[in-house]
Order: sequence, then C-alpha cells, then structure tokens
Amino acid sequence: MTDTLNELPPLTQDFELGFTYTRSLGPVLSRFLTGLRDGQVLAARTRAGTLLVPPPEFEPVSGASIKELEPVAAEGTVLSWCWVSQPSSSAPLNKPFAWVLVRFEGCDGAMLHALAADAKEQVHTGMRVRVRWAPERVGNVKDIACFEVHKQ
Amino acid sequence: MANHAAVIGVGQVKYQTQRDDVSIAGLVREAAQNALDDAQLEWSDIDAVVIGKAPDMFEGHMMPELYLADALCATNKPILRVHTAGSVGGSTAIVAASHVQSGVFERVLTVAYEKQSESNAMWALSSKQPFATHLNAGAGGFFAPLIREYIQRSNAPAEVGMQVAVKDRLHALRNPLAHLHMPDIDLATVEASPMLWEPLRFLESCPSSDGACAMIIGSERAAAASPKKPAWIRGTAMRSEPTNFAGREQVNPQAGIDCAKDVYRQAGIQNPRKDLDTAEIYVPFSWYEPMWLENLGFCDIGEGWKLTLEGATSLPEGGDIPWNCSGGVLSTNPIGASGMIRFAEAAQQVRGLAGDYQVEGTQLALGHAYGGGAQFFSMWVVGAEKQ
Amino acid sequence: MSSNPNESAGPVTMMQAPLYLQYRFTAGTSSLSFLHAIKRGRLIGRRCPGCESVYIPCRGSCARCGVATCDNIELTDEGVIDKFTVVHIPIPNNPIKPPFVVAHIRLNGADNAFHHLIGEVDNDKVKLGMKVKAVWRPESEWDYGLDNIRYFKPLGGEHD
Amino acid sequence: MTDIAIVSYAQAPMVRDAGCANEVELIMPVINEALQACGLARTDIDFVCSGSADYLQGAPFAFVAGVDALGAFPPIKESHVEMDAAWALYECYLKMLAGDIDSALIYGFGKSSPGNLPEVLSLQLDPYYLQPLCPDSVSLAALQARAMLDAGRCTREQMNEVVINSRRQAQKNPRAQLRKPVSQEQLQAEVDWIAPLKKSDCCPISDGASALVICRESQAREMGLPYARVVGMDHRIESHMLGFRDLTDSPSARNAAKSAGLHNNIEAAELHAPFSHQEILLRQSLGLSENVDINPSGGALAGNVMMAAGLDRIGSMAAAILRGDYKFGLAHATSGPCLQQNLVTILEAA
Repeated sequence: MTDTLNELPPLTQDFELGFTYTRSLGPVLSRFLTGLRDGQVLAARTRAGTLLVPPPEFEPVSGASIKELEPVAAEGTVLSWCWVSQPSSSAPLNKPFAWVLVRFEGCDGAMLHALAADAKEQVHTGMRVRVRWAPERVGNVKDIACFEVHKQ
Repeated sequence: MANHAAVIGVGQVKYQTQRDDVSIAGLVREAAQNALDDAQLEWSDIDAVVIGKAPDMFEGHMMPELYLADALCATNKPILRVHTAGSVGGSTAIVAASHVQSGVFERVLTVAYEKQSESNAMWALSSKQPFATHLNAGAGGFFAPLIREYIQRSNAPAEVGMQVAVKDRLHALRNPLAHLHMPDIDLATVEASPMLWEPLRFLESCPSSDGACAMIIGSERAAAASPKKPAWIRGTAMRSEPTNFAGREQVNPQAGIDCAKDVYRQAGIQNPRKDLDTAEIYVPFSWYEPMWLENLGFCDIGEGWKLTLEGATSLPEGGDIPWNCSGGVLSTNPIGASGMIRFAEAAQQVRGLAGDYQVEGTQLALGHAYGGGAQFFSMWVVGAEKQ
Repeated sequence: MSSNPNESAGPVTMMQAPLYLQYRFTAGTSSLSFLHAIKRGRLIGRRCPGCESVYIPCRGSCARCGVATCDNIELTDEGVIDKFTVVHIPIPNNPIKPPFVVAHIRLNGADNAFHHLIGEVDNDKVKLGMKVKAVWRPESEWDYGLDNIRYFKPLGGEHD
Repeated sequence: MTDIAIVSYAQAPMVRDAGCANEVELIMPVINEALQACGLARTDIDFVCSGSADYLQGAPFAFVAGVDALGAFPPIKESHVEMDAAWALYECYLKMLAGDIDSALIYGFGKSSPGNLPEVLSLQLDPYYLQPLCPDSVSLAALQARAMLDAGRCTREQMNEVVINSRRQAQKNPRAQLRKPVSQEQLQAEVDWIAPLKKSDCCPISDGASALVICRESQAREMGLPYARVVGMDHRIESHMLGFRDLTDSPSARNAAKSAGLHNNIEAAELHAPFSHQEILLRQSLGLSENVDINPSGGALAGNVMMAAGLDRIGSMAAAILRGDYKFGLAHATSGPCLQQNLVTILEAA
C-alpha cells in the first residue's frame, strides 16, 4: 500500500483536563486565609521587623520561617498595573479591569490582585486603593473580590 | 576523572496518607531542613538545589521549582527540576551527584516529593486520552499482566508475593517514618485483602503517601568537614528504553540489566548478592522483588522467588541480602520521592544511621528506582569507604 | 475537621483548587491511517522500514530503530493474548463493571500489542497465547478509536 | 573555560500550530538533522537529555513518547528535565565536566497549540496566593513593562525598536514564525493588548522542536567538525513572589552571566526575552554595550517554542559563531513569570 497519509483529513478532539485539588495550608497560609474569611488582612512580621503582605511562609532571601502575623489596614498603594480590556472567563472580574501590585499600608513588598475600574484612564501608579471584600468568604485569596479606588 | 561525592545529610518526614498540616512548600522544606540539620549545615552553606517529582498533574502545579525557590532558599542559586517518571527520585539524586562530581559545587541540596493527597494519582494517570481506549486501571493494572507472565515463566508459588508484602511491612515496623505500620501483618491478612489486579491483592500494592525526602551531597572536602559519617557515591547509572517496541522483553527489561551492570562495574562489584550488604529496591508491587532479584543479577533467571521464600531478603530472618529494610515502597509511596527514599536509605545503611533497621556492618549498599512501563532505571551504589 | 470552612468559625486549614483546562488534541500524522480505517471497521498498522516490524496503533516510529514507520499494512481482527490480568476495581469514569479482563492483544501480523478487553469467556478460563477475535460494536456507533471494538472473544477450540 | 564543543544544532520551523505532528513526529526530524550535520551516529552519543512540559498538551508523560524517537534499544543513558531544554543542556554540561560522558544529544519540544498557553502558564504560580486568580503570563509581563516605563528604564519607542530589530533579523532566519517587517509608525498606531503591552511586544505562541549536539573539543577536531566552545554556563533564580522583587532588574541573569564568564569582548547576544521590554531589561542587567548585536536569529519575539526557546538561543548563537559571524557570543534562557529564572551560556569560536 502506498503512503497517502498527507491526503487524509486531520482529526481533532476537544477534551477537558479537570480536577478539583484539595490543598492543605500549613500554619501561615491557614492564618492568612482565615483572616481573609473574617475580613482581616494579616501581614507577616519578618525578623528584620518589616511587614509583608501576602505573608510568605518563608522570608525572602534569608528563608527564615515566618512565625508572627499581625493585622494591617485593608488599603494600600498601586506599585504597578496593567489593563485587561478583554477578560477571559477565568479572570476575577468579568468586565475590563486592571491587574495591580498593591503595597499595603506600612508594609514592604506587594500583593497581586485585580483592581475594579471603569476605564484605563482611572488607573495610575501610586494611586490609593482598598480591598473590596467578596460577599461570601470561604478562606481563599478570592475572598478579596478585588481592589477598588480609595477616594480619601 | 570525576570528583568524589558523598551523602553528608539525609532528611525525611513522617509519611502518611495526608499531611494536612503543611502546604506543598512546608512539606518540602521540612525534609530539606531535616537534611541540613543532619549535616549540621545552614541554608547559606548550600550552593545549588536539585528537585524531582513525578507528573505536575499530581498536584496541579506546573514547574514547581519556581514556587519552591523561596522555601528552599534557592534565590540567587541554581535550581534544577528533574522528571523521569517513577525513577525520578533516583535520577534526581544522580543529577545532584553530578553537580558535585563536576567540581563546580561543594554542597548541593536535593529533594524529591509528592503530595498525593492533593489529587488522586489514579485519576491523574488514568484519565481518558483522545482517540484512545480508556482501560488504564492504575499502575497495578499496567504491571499485573507482566507479573502474571513472570509467574507463568518461573513457576513461582502464589505465596511469594504475599510473603514480600508481609516482609516489607515487618521491616516498616522498625522505621518510625514509614507510612504503613501494621503490627499484626501476616500471610493470612494479606491473603484476605481484596484482589485488585490478579494476582495483586490490596496489601501486595503500595500505598499512596504524602512525603518528601532530601539529601545533602558534598564534595570530598565537604565530607571531610562533615560531623557524621558520609556515604560515598561509588557509582551512578541510568538507562532508558521505549515503552513499546517489537520484541520488547517487559518482564526482565534490558534497561534494568544494563543499568545494574554499569553501576556494579563502577563500584567494583562482581557478585551483587555477595558484595552488597543490603539494597533498597523500588518494589511497588510485591512480585517485583523476585523479578528485580533476577533483573539485578542477584540470582539466575527463574530463581528470584526462591531467595524470597528462603528469607534471603528478610532482616529479621537474618537473610544474607536484606532488601528494603526501611519497609520499601510497599510501606511508603510518595511517588516522586519513592526513588530518592531508596537512595537515601541505602546511604543511611552505609552511614550506620538506619536505627532499628540497620544491617550491621554495611559497607556497600544499592539504591534503585524504576519508572514508566518498567523502562526508566536509575541506580547508585554507596559505600562506607571512598573507593 | 471541616474542609468547608463556611460550616464553622474555626480556622481555615484546607482550600479547594478547581483546575479545569480545555484542550484541542490533534492526532499525529502516522495515526491518521489507523484512525480513518477503524472508523470504517478496518485495521491498519504501519511498518518499520528498518526491522520490518508492524505496529498497530502506531505512534510514528519504530521505537526500537528510532525511524519513522512508512508503509500501511492492513491486518485482520484476529490475534493472540500476549499478557493479561483480571481487574477487580473500576476504572475512574468508565462504566465497565469489574471483574473484567484486560489483555495485551497482538494482532496476527503485528509485532506490538495493545490493551483491550476480553469477553464471552469466564475470566478464569482466559489463558496466555489464547487466540482471539474482535467483537465490534454496531457500525452506527463507530468512531475514531479502538473503542469500536467492544472486546475480543476467544476463537474457540484448542484452549477450551 | 571548558573543552565542551557545540557541534550541531537543528530547529524545526516554528509555527503557530504544528497540526498533525505528534511528539515523535516533531522530534525525530530535528534529532536526525542534528546528528547528520555533525556526522555522529546515535550510538556515538553517550547521553541524551530533553526538556518538555506535560501541561502544554494536557497529557502526562510527554517525554516518555519522546523516547520513541531515539531508537533507544539497546537501552540508552537518558534523562529529562521538566524545564526548558537549556537546563537539559546544563545537566549534560555538568556530566561532561565530571567526566561521566564525552558527548550528548539535547532536545526540547513544545506543542502549545492544543491549549490556551497564557492561561496554562498560570499553573506555574504559587498555588495558594496566585493560581486561584489565574493571572496569565502576558498580564504578569505587562506589570513588569509598566514598572520599567514608570522607572524610566525604557520608553515606548525603545520597546518598538526591539520589535523592529527582531523582525529585521528574523528575515534572515527561515525558521522564524514572525518575519514581517514593521515600522515605528505602524507600532505606534497599534492598539494596546494588555496595556502597556501591545501584541507586537509579545512573543507569538509557537509549536516546534530543536536538538543540539555537544562533544569534546578533541573529538570535534579529530572529526574535522567546526564547533563553538562553551566558555561557561550558569543559572540563577529569584524569589517567586513578584511583589517582593525589583521587576526592573535581573540580578539572577547578571550573576549567572558573571559566573559563566561574561567579558567585554562579547559581540552578540541571543536573549530569551518573550516580551520586548525584557530585552531592554536584560541588556541593562547584563551591562551589554550598544555595540553588541542582539538576537541575530530574531529572538523569542520571532518565535518562542516553550521548552525549546532557551535552547534555541544557545543553538542560534552557536550557529552564528559556526558561520563565522562572531567570535564571542552570549546566550540566555529564561523560565517562569517576569524572568524569574535565568541561565547564561558564554560561547566562543574555536
């Protein structure tokens, strides 16, 4: 039989790779996510005395285990941002929004999350934002529904 | 010539079905910290990190070295991630050894892990693929036909598999970290356990565990400075062959035979049964003990099951070549880490640190791992002496 | 401990991470002849130009020689049981009820084996080397895959 | 300085969708081409190492199918990293230094077309704080671009220049995916995609495969093969927590380059910059002068095969040296969000 493979029509099949994983949290993540559920943002206190949000389990660079968490105000400053004009179905918001890196008040480092805004022109580096809590909270980073503009 | 390398620290965790007290990073970190403590080193003493685990789909997390860099204090260091299917724990240790043997690094942390409770390994390995039949009933479903063929070829009696299942669980009772502790285990209990894939019963199969295993591999200089006895790496070998090709011998795969010959040659081993004092061999299903006894040259073809029945591989029975004194994969199986546990337990025997399952006076030990369709092999021989 | 923290005011210790990804798989060129043939109830393997081994289904190479397979070879739906096991547990998301026999079937004229079910025989009567023949689903159900064969049954005679 | 010689490199054409080519059909032609180019048989090769990732196609054990392309019987010495194949080369580099092996075949392959790659890559992120939000890889890069623009580390025009240069260079590369020339005016007129990034700032999604062969210099000389010498290789990683990094700098790339033997005579650099601003960032972090030719192959903006693109930078630079275009070159590979992990290889003409 001669080789006529190139004449055969291609075959495709759609499939879903799907599973709901169950993740255990350990002490630091557990306290942070419990805090979110209860409407509170907890920061990690490093050995050098700085505060970090979101609290890592281990300090950047030194790698020391984080032991202390303490509450901070649920507001901060945008360090960087980008504008998503066509959100995908998996995005945290279903209309155009910004991804932002937010430095919480009095903290070092920054947290990645979504910022609700009506237009790109409303967003700028250095702007003040605050947490918009999800109506139903279960102990997940999505308990922060997004950030929103904080008008002082 | 390669530089000498030695295991100077070993760290493991308490293995169990679900380590629900830690995150993935916390689990990996715990083993790594234990290895550092064993070597009496600080994180800053580590020059590079090599991690290994089985498919990313087990945890639903792609290329985890990126996220684990912080927990493993790898920032501004090299970190590399190995994946060679079930043999990965062994291959990871070998890649870590290469780091030191190259002369580039003094002390390398290597860690392998699996947090199987995050998902369901059976699901991850058995999901339906497009245009394919959907008949993969887990790893046991793949290996059981090969085991049946082994039994038919060797005329081995049915109790051989059950005896391995009992023996490894009795060994596990001596190892406080082992996942399964079954003080009442006996042949009748194994025989009464449900049949899964003939001839494999539930208790002839490995459990599904959460766990991590870590080692510090050091240079000759690092070993000299190490407070505890090092395990010198006397040989490392890897071999691969395809899953499926015309005329493939699947029961006694050539890749395993060649890999063993290579590692024995490097370590100066003529007769493995005589020259090795103990071995930690990847036996996820009971019958793989006699099958690997033959494949690894501990006896002639068709004779492996006789060694098992004679108690040659049993520590309490005073066998001459005790296998899997730690309890083996049959007692503890965090898939990606299972190979590294074999390599690490071989090192602990040589270091004289195997506690209640120590084989007295061990000079040379073999660590072994395999994966895929019994097609990927990694092995090392560690010794009490440098050469 | 509750894995659903909404049910209690205790600490959150677990989280659910639903990961559902959509993919569109395209079959390899070398498997097209096999897939298009089996849609019509025929079995096509591919031959290695080096060692002349015939593979069905074929992934595009003779894995032994490491060369691309070339010619299409039509095979019958009869072969032998190369290896097998009796499975006593269900396959996730597969309706087939245990215990059932999964065998490595080597079709006559082929040099590799594929996994398939054995039917129309007691599980304890299945033997290595047993000659078997495909039992096809009704033609109306045929699609692109070996599932068009419901199972293999003994050819009868010498092994009973 | 090592005695390791890159003697051949082969790359499949980079395409948006490789269609009916499965793993074996992607890999086998480039492996054969790489071996034929240097006249080595498979049996002459001591060790094989590959890089691939299961989630690109959504099926576990992609690399196992890859072994079918190798003719791995009698069994071979073989390993795999679930990383870009540049790190597979690094594994071989160490084995060469250790004296374990004297030659190696390295290959990488990626077929990203079956899935939604930017979203698939969100699976790389911290499973607790980031993965649930599904931030795609382009958005993360856009945050970095904004940080660069805000800090005055680059301008929109400079980002455009990167794209223009990539397309110009790619016209000489028949395997490049994006080769159409563009002008400053066209790019200025282009609408935002994920602002501040425009589509032209982002690498295309590519399917493909590449292979590379190394051996000892002595063997290359005996066989009369042209080769590029590996001066050194190293790689470093940074914190995974984007908010705790300076996104406008790459200390990991800089330190890896120093350790790999970076020097002032480098004439050309292949930088694995999937986004235009990252090329500028890397040039600055590595301290490359204006005289250094950047991405003579067109770089990642002209085609970016996940799991092979880093190896492609090394192979492309080696090929340019073999052509006699340069005497000293640098090749860089990256992995992870916003250049988290970086590998640098310094090469020189024999």
